Amino acid sequence: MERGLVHACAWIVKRDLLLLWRHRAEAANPVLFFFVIALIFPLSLGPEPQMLQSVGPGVIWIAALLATLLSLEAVFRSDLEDGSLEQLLLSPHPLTLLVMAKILSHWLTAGLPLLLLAPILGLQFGIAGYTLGVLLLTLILGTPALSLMGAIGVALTAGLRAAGILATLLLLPLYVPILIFATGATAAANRGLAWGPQLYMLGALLMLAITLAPLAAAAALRIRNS
Amino acid sequence: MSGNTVSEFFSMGGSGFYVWSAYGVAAVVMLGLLGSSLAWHRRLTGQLRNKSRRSASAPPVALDKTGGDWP
Amino acid sequence: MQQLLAPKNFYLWSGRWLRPVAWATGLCTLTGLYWGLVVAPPDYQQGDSYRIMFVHVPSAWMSLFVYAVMAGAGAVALVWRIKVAEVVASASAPIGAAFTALALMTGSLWGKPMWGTWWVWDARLTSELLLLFLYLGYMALEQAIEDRRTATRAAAVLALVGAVDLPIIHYSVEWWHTLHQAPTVTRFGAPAIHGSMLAPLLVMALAFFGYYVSLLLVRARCELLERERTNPWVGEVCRGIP
Amino acid sequence: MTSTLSTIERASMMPYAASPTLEARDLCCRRGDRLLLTRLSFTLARGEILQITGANGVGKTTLLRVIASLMQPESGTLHWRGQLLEKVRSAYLRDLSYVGHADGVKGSLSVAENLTLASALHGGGIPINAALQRLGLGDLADTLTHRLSAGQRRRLALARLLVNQACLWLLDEPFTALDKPAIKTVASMLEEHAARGGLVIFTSHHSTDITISRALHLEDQREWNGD
Repeated sequence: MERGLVHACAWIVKRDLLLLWRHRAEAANPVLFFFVIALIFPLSLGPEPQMLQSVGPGVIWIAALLATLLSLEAVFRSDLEDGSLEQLLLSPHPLTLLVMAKILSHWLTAGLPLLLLAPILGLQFGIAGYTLGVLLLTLILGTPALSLMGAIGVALTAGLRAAGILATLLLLPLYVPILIFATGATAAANRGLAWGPQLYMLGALLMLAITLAPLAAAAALRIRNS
Repeated sequence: MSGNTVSEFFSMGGSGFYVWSAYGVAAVVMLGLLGSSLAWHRRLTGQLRNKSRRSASAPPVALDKTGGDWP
Repeated sequence: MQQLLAPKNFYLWSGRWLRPVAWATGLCTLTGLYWGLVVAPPDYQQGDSYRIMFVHVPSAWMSLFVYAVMAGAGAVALVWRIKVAEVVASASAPIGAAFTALALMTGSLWGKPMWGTWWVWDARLTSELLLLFLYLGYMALEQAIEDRRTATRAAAVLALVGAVDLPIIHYSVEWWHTLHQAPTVTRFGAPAIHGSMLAPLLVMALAFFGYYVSLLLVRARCELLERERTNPWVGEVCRGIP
Repeated sequence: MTSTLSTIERASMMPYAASPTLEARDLCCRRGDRLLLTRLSFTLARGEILQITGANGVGKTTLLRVIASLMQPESGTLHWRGQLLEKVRSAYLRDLSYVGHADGVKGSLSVAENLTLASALHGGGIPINAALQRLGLGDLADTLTHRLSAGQRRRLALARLLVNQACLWLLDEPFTALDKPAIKTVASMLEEHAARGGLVIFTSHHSTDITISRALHLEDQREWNGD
């Protein structure tokens, strides 16, 4: 009996979550990495609350970006090594949507935890209340975009030597707009200015990423696997 | 002629250093890339010139062990 | 046009056209240089330091143009699997990177006399820097994959994603620049172009374009030889035309 | 939603829809800058088993990956049910089941979970437990796959063939790491599939006691690659 596409995607997400559950210890890595990056900045830049408050949003965003990249690289590499990526390529269901399911499962395992723990970091940097709310809004819109764009870079470099560094180099220019509008919105909120337009732009970038990124990542996987 | 003497031309109104280093950098980068590309081409043609004629145009490979010929 | 796409025909055709294009470029460069450095009057505001513009602006234009050619050729290579398009895309990358690096270096050399610092987080310079990273990413990806065809096709995907993202990058950097506007108004870019300065600029731009085309033909022929090395025509051509 | 199988096809589990034939015309495959195959043509019809033999590195796996549409041939075309492969790609993928060198199973998932995922990606065949029983993995359903031996993992990969409705089976060295009884089960599985009108292409070094209908021996090209 033909199982629908939704069933296949649901199972991909279920499988990835199951795999993560079986390796619970490893699941914490992106989050720990997130904290370590955020911790280094106050230690190196000094504890003045005024400065930390202005630097805070940028630091949290950089930490989120690097944590996403770190965990994303593993997503395709393990599938490539044990051959399940081939099965994904040869499934009759459209590869783009299967890749989107994989990206969703990555966001659930890496992006969502960062989102939930960002408030704690916010306190460390003296970001609270209104600004923290805006920061969370930017993270809600931004972290999926990070996962989506990251999937292209990781699909292109899966299995290559120093794939992580190469993927980061490829993704730097693609991540700049997301970073600029996200930190811009938070900085504006911090100074009581209007932060709406930046958030609209971030939303637009997310929509663009949702439509184009899985397509590009699927093409990249097909090419790299041939 | 903008600068009447040659030395005035090279001084470029005091910012000669920047103007000439800009043009120098441009020359170095562009001529360097051109030179390396031409060298690459020369090396390749030299390397491939003595390639022997026998190469990939081999006959079809399919041999049917069970005797039947391919349709 | 159809059989021009056959590797061997493209190799021979480009061989014939290489010298005339190179000579035209040389001529164009000499006239541009003479016109820009000697004939054009000094600028009332910047004096003679503005002459860096005749190198900076064309290389900035070419850095974007070459990226467009690279992305376009990459798209053709991806969709129709035409080997010549692959070769044009992967031959263009280093040239584009050179133009971008050149634009950045000459830009900072021009910035020093004007603002006293080597680097200014100006919107145009910043997006040029990000363009350089796009080029470096393209070339790094292409070097990392062994099989030449897969490497070029994978890099073509990156070039297309980069092409879609480039206007976004530029817009976000522009917006970011105006947000963090330094107090002094730093209006970067060519001074109000006076006729006597525009003409040499266009000639130099044409010269840079000619340089790109001739260098592209040279590098494309090399890439073609590398990729078709097992085909018989390569041996004959190398013997035929030394 | 993707176009699900028409009810007629689903109802008539066996035999498969009309005339599933695979045809290759003047296939040329390349790996790196070595041309592996030149002008290879063959036709495989319903109920036929094709064995591809040849020394290591001669291009058996590359040919299989080209047939599975994972790789593009240098030149030449593949036709499925008389139509060019590119045009009927999603239908071809529904009719195809590929077991490559890598088993394509997740070590930290249980045997049953792996197979359930496989049937979610490409289902329509017999239920999971029946497939496991057939391959003698019935009592291992809940053990984690990384605890299995290489032979058992290989059988799990081959069980994938049964959980979907593919009529064209492409197997890359299916018998590696299998013991005598396992080879026998797999061999009978292939013959049953052919008897039902399916097609099988598999690569193998050693001769097996399967009654193959076609054989294709690949010669080493031994061509000069110039450097």
